[in-house]
Amino acid sequence: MVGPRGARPRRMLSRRNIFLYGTLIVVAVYYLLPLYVMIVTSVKGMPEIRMGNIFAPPVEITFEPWVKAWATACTGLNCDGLSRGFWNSVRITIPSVLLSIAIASLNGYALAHWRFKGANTFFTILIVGAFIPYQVMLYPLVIILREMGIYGTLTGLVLVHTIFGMPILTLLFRNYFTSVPEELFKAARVDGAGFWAIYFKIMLPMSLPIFVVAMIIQVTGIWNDFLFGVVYTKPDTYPMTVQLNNIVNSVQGVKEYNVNMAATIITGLVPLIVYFASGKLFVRGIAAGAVKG
Amino acid sequence: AEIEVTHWWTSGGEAAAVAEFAKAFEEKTGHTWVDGAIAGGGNTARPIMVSRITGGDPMGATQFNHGRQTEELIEAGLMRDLTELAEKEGWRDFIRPTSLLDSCTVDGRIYCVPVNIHSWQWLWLSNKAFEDAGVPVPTNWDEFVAAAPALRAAGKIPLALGGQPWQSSGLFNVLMVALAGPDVLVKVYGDKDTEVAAGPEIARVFKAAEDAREMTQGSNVQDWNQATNLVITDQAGGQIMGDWAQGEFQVAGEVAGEDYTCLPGLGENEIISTDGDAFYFPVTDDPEVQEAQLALASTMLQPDVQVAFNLKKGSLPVRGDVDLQAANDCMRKGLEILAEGKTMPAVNQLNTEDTNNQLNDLFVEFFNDTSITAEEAQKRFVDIVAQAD
Amino acid sequence: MPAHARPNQLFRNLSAKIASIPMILTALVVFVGGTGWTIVYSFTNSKLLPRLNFVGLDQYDRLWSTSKWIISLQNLLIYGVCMLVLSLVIGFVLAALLDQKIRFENTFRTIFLYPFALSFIVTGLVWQWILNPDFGIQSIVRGLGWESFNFDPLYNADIVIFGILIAGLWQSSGLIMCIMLAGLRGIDEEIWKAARIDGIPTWKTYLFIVIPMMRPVFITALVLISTGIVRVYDLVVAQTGGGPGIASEVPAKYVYDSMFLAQNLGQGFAASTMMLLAVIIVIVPWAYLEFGGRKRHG
Amino acid sequence: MASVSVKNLDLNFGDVKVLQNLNLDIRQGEFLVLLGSSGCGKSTLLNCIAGLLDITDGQIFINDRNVTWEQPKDRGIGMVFQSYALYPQMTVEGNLSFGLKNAGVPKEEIKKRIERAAALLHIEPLLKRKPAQLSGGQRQRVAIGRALVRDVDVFLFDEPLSNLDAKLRAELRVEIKRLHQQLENTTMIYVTHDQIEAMTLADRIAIMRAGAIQQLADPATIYNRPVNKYVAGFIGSPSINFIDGTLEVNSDPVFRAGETAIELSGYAFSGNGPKPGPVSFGIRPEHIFTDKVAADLPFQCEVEVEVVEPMGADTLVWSRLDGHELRFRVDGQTPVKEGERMKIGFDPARASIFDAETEMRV
Amino acid sequence: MASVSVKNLDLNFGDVKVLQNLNLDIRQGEFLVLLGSSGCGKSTLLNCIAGLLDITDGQIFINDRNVTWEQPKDRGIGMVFQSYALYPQMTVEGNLSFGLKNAGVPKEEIKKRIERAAALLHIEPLLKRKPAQLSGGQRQRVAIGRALVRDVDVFLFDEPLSNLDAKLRAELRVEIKRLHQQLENTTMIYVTHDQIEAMTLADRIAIMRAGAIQQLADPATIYNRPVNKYVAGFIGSPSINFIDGTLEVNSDPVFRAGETAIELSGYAFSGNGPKPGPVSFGIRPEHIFTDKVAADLPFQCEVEVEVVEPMGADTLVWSRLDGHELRFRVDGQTPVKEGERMKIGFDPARASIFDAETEMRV
Ligand SMILES: Nc1ncnc2c1ncn2[C@@H]1O[C@H](COP(=O)(O)OP(=O)(O)OP(=O)(O)O)[C@@H](O)[C@H]1O
Ligand SMILES: Nc1ncnc2c1ncn2[C@@H]1O[C@H](COP(=O)(O)OP(=O)(O)OP(=O)(O)O)[C@@H](O)[C@H]1O
Ligand SMILES: [Mg+2]
Ligand SMILES: [Mg+2]
Repeated sequence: MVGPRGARPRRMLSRRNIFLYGTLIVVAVYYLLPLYVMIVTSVKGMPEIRMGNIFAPPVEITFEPWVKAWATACTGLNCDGLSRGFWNSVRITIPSVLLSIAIASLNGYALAHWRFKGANTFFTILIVGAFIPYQVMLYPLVIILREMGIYGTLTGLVLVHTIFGMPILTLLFRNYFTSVPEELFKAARVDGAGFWAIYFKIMLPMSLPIFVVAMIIQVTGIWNDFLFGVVYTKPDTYPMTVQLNNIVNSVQGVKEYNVNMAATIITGLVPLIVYFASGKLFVRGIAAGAVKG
Repeated sequence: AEIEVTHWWTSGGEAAAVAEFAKAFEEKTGHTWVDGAIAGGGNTARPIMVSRITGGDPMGATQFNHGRQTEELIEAGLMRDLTELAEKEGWRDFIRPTSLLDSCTVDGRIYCVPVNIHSWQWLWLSNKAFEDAGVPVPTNWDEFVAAAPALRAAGKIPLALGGQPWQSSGLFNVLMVALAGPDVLVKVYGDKDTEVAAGPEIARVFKAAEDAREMTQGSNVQDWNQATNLVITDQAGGQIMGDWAQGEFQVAGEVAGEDYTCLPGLGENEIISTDGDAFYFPVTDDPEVQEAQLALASTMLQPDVQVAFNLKKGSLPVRGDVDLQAANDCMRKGLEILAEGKTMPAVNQLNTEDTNNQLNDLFVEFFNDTSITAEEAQKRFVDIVAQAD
Repeated sequence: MPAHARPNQLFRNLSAKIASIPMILTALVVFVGGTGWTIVYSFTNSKLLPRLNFVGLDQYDRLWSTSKWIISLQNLLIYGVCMLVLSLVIGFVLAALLDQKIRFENTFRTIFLYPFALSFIVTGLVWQWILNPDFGIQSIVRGLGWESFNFDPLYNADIVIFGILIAGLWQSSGLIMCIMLAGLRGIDEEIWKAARIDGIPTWKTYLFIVIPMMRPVFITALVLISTGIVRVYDLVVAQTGGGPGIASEVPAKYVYDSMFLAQNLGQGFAASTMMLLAVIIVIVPWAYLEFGGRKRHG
Repeated sequence: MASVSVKNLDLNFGDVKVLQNLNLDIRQGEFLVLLGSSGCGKSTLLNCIAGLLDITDGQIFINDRNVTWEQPKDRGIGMVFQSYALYPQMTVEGNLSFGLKNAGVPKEEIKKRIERAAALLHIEPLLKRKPAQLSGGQRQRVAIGRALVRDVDVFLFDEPLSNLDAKLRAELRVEIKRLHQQLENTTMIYVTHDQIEAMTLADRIAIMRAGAIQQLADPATIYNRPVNKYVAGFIGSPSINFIDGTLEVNSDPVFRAGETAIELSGYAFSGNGPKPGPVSFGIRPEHIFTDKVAADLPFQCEVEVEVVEPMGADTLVWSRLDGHELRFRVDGQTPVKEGERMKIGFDPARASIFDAETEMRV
Repeated sequence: MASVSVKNLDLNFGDVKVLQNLNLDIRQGEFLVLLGSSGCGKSTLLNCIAGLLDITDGQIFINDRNVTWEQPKDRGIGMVFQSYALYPQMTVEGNLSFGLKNAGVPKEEIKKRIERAAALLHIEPLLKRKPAQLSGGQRQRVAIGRALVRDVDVFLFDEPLSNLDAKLRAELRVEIKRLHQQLENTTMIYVTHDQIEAMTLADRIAIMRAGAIQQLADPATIYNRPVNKYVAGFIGSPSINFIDGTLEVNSDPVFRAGETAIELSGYAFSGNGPKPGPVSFGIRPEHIFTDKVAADLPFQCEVEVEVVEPMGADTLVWSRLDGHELRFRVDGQTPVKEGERMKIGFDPARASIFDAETEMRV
């Protein structure tokens, strides 16, 4: 018989494909534009920047701004750039991320599988709490921390991050754990596992993706935090973002845009690395956490 | 001991100046200065400092604009009483004008160390800009206004103004002093005299502000020193800014009188307002820090330190008995005016921050929104004055 | 056979309760406590330090007669509505495009998501720069010969809020896209097939079938976006500082300014109480329905 | 000796009363099947016995010990779930040993028990695999093994086979039966809604409906003498034929529906004998015979074939008797055509008659 | 007239060849059932016919029109899915009318068609409800209705009943059968892995395995004369008994397994007649009889009862013949005990014999 046979022919340049990829590429340009500007600017010299076109590729590539941003940019008397705050940031971020995730995941787990009377009320309060601007809580928290005697310590800062990470993370974990089949949980109870054993031996190993998601959200949030880092610590433990703020906001004559951009990229590098390293898991995990509502 | 000092002096001249303090302090006393600079100006830094102090984990010393900002902290007993030291060293004898010390005094006790005098009352002009426009460098406000169209025609912004709210209200206050006189300002802000505020003198100032608003169109910058930079690079004719702007000219290698001109009191009413910075020392129970605090307070007022600091900062020393050989043209002008005793209190000393903030909001809106008439703005101005305490 | 009495309920699932202590404490002490504290002090004339010096509704009177507050609310409304709608639309459209079994999906997804990893300080700075009429997009386009081109959202009081919106969208829509994508992947393949057999055009399938099915996903996205909206502060500060004039003020910034710049805590607390009140009116009934009800699975 | 006994059990979810005043006694070593339509509360009852749900009122005893408020692990039960509920990240061995480790059983003992269970269930070669690498049937066996190693007295099965395909289901059914025979004193409670499973496995069947037990008896009784119309209709596939009509008691009782009259002389009436009134007459398709066999039976008639459903071994014929649908089974080899008229017959003694109003057996 | 015809169809998912050179011709009005184990490619084939998958090679004709490249909606097909795939937020009416509205059918016509479909499926009272408010069976009916209103010539069903419980399944099965009778010229292609469904519904059954059709024939042929061992084992529940042994062809062919010898004089050998060699002898449980009936049959022997599975109407007995498992069915009323010895018999003519190597019928 005659007539069409085999796969329907597809043209690479079909209307659908042009529309599809066209749109995606246009949007991608919008998303990449700032990154391009940042990178290009960070390797230009100041005279070149002053000449005007921020989109023009650098005529002469210099890594001076990067060195300056990392090692020699001054704030006040300290001329050691971002490097000064890097380890502080690491020291703040690691325990904050770990503790906030540990607590939020436990909350989510308890809310999903071990409901007790009133648990939902607390959770609702938490969700409403997610809408409160951080600044409003600044003073009450200062008082709470002062009364607890941990104001100005790393512990205090970790606690603050834990508290403010709690609403969203708890929501995320709760939704994720709710999607874990209830029978699994029942089977473990019959097997004699209690609250903690089920959490550590059953739930934890099953939920790595959502932990990665939580980690990304928290690493990004905490690493980029400026307000708490500066309010609840001291100069010798200031995180990198304080330095970044100082570099960006200390104008000496003309703004040194190249240094600013370099500093910006350097500061964003850590969350970006964490993000790229776990990008795939991120998408998968969010699915599990978010879709169930 | 190590003593943590917080401040928001992070721009070029400022950082150099504060380095003088640190150097002198460390050399003379053997204590260590831990620098706690927070960029972004007082508005970013102040809440952080206050939180630290109220949170019970204070720094050893901290910069504040002296004035009413710290009243409550002092009343709450969070600031260290320096009266003993002051009496021992005889601060009242050499600090000039004495009003500086007064604003550090609450109930007869002294709580801060004034370190410099900054006057708001300056107009900075770019000689080259006027040359390019083909008009002579003006010598007073009216000439400046008259020269504006020529500057425009030459593609320059007549008057540079940054977007930060305090710059707008500062500009207005300077206009008020220049055109209505310091007494009017004291009446309005000090006595909260609404009649004066609603009166014709202030109305004239608002009219002038309208002119100024016209002249500022086109300066798309945010920070004050970016605005100054417009003057330095001759893109703008002038800027009304405190004498801290001088530091920027210096860093840029410009010479007073040659490259730029300064007009105290806008050339209308030569006067120095005694704004300035002061250091406070929060109460601490660490005896080593306590000792270092006194040492620092004392160091800051020593003549050589004052000279070194103020030269870098572009401000005037708080002692009348120091020799400022190295001072440039503009600074000398300031010193002369100061020596003549033509001083007036700073707005900060008269208004609470709340009132200042309301004024900031009013004027930043006024200077950015050409649809607000001088009359409307004055009406709102009167309301703020009426509410102020 | 003996009948046993029901044991004390307090000690059932004790571990779960112990593990929830941080949550309970946070909810009660920080959120309820902090909020209550804030509300109480909003009736005082606290300045730099909180003091119990009651002045009734004075702070509220002043709040509602301040043009900065009114403008803040207007801005929040505009920003909020646009942000909400555009985030959902852009997030969904991008997700739908990525869901077409396209090539390089991973690359595109990464591109759309990376801004999420940058802080607002950075976002604000870069966009401030790109939108600067003197050397950003406007100058480029003019440089190309189109002299009358005008694009200076950050310096035009009428549209400055949209300038902020551009940056806000840039930063957060990627995350929404990811959530939507995950939601789309969760839709039963057979629904798509059924729609194709019924001859329903793709756009109609999305609009009338798929989107209504993704309600939970939209809710999660909604919570994320709206918390971001209510708290928007850093972005405004980094991009415009509230300017030009006070054209881009937002409530969170009003609160911050009142509390820390004006050193008028009472005013700041009154403003935040108003914000909270609005949030509670909208959120609590919804949250109760959404989370307070019976566990929906099993 | 009662192995499991449930006394006056109530269970509410909020306002919804799922179980109401339920009583159940199960002997040691008995195989009890809970049968009922979806949502009738079977899983709920099982969960109550296991201690996975907090009951609202009543008591539960296991081996004469009141366990009403005990933790699941202390009740001496093992449970197998419909969805297997294997721990996905552990190997089969890990799955089997998890409960024992929690209970602090010594290592060697664990090893011994796993070996025994693995041998019993033929899963020795799978011990190192993870659940994802197993087929459905293997998974279910592991799930059973997990309950097995715990050496418990009571096994609870919640639809353990319903996720499997027909063939596998048949195989595992036999295995469970064997298991029960080998573990002599082990009580098993088994939830299903597959009747074949229920009939083949159970010592006794409990038919549940809306949270209450309708009938609790051995499979033959349930099949032959259902206590009410619901049970009769629920049990048997293809399901029982019902003919609505009246019971007349003149000398001998007679069932009459329209033209048709069926003499009930051989029927064993329950309770106080027959009472006249409207009734439903139920006769199972497999008790209706055709042709030669029919000729010997007490009741005979002729019907028209409406639909023919060949099912391999048998063929199901749909017809009508006095307007009521009547299905019956003929041998798969018999040629039957739609439209054809057939002679059928049955023995009313094998029927079940229910009061039209109370729906109880008369 | 061929209603659907598939020619040399290939379908690959990337490197995986799912369908290979598949040919299939379906007459107009025929009811074809695709039967096969999970993953054998049934759904894939259906999707290819529907145009939901782009085929790799080959052609598809519907009503003699080459539709290989046509859009699904233009092929004149309706499809019903396993998961119903109803639009959850629309009412039943909305579900039924959505496709028609899109096709621009006039309002009145839509109304008429919906009424007709609703009447046919008895869903008139449900029209205003949403899918969530329907029971499983009702949902499935709506799904069928959605295909029905489109007035198409070919219906594709992908396991439409497998999510339902046994009773409902039986009911809907009959309804689908009736529907097919009512819509005379409508071709139906029906995927399932439930054998009862296949046997009762099909005009012809296609048994698939690994992307290829093993046998395509009417149900009786498939049941009685499976072409290979796979088909024989796949069809029938309980499944066929296999006894491995050798075929000896001296004068009359004889099957021998250990001690047992079965004479095959009545067996209809396929092709060129019997060839000696190793074979598998398959006999269905329902073709094995006991006691009196057995006495008349060509082959008889005695076995020991190992397991007894009462299944209500019948009882399944497990025993052994020469070491091979042998199941057979007895009447449910017959008392059988484990351990008892029974006499059984069957007619080898009803058996199926397969070559041990090629597994093809001999
Ligand atoms: N957590 C719950 N909250 C409210 N009602 C519930 C809950 N769990 C179950 N139910 C209701 O209790 C009834 C009994 O449910 P159960 O799971 O015991 O049924 P089942 O007999 O096991 O059914 P199936 O055969 O479908 O498994 C159902 O009507 C169900 O809707
Ligand atoms: N998108 C896909 N990509 C790769 N392989 C696939 C895809 N879809 C199906 N397959 C494979 O194709 C084979 C046939 O799948 P299909 O869904 O047709 O099976 P089926 O016969 O319908 O099985 P079931 O009875 O389980 O529905 C399976 O082995 C499956 O793994
Ligand atoms: Mg159940
Ligand atoms: Mg399939």
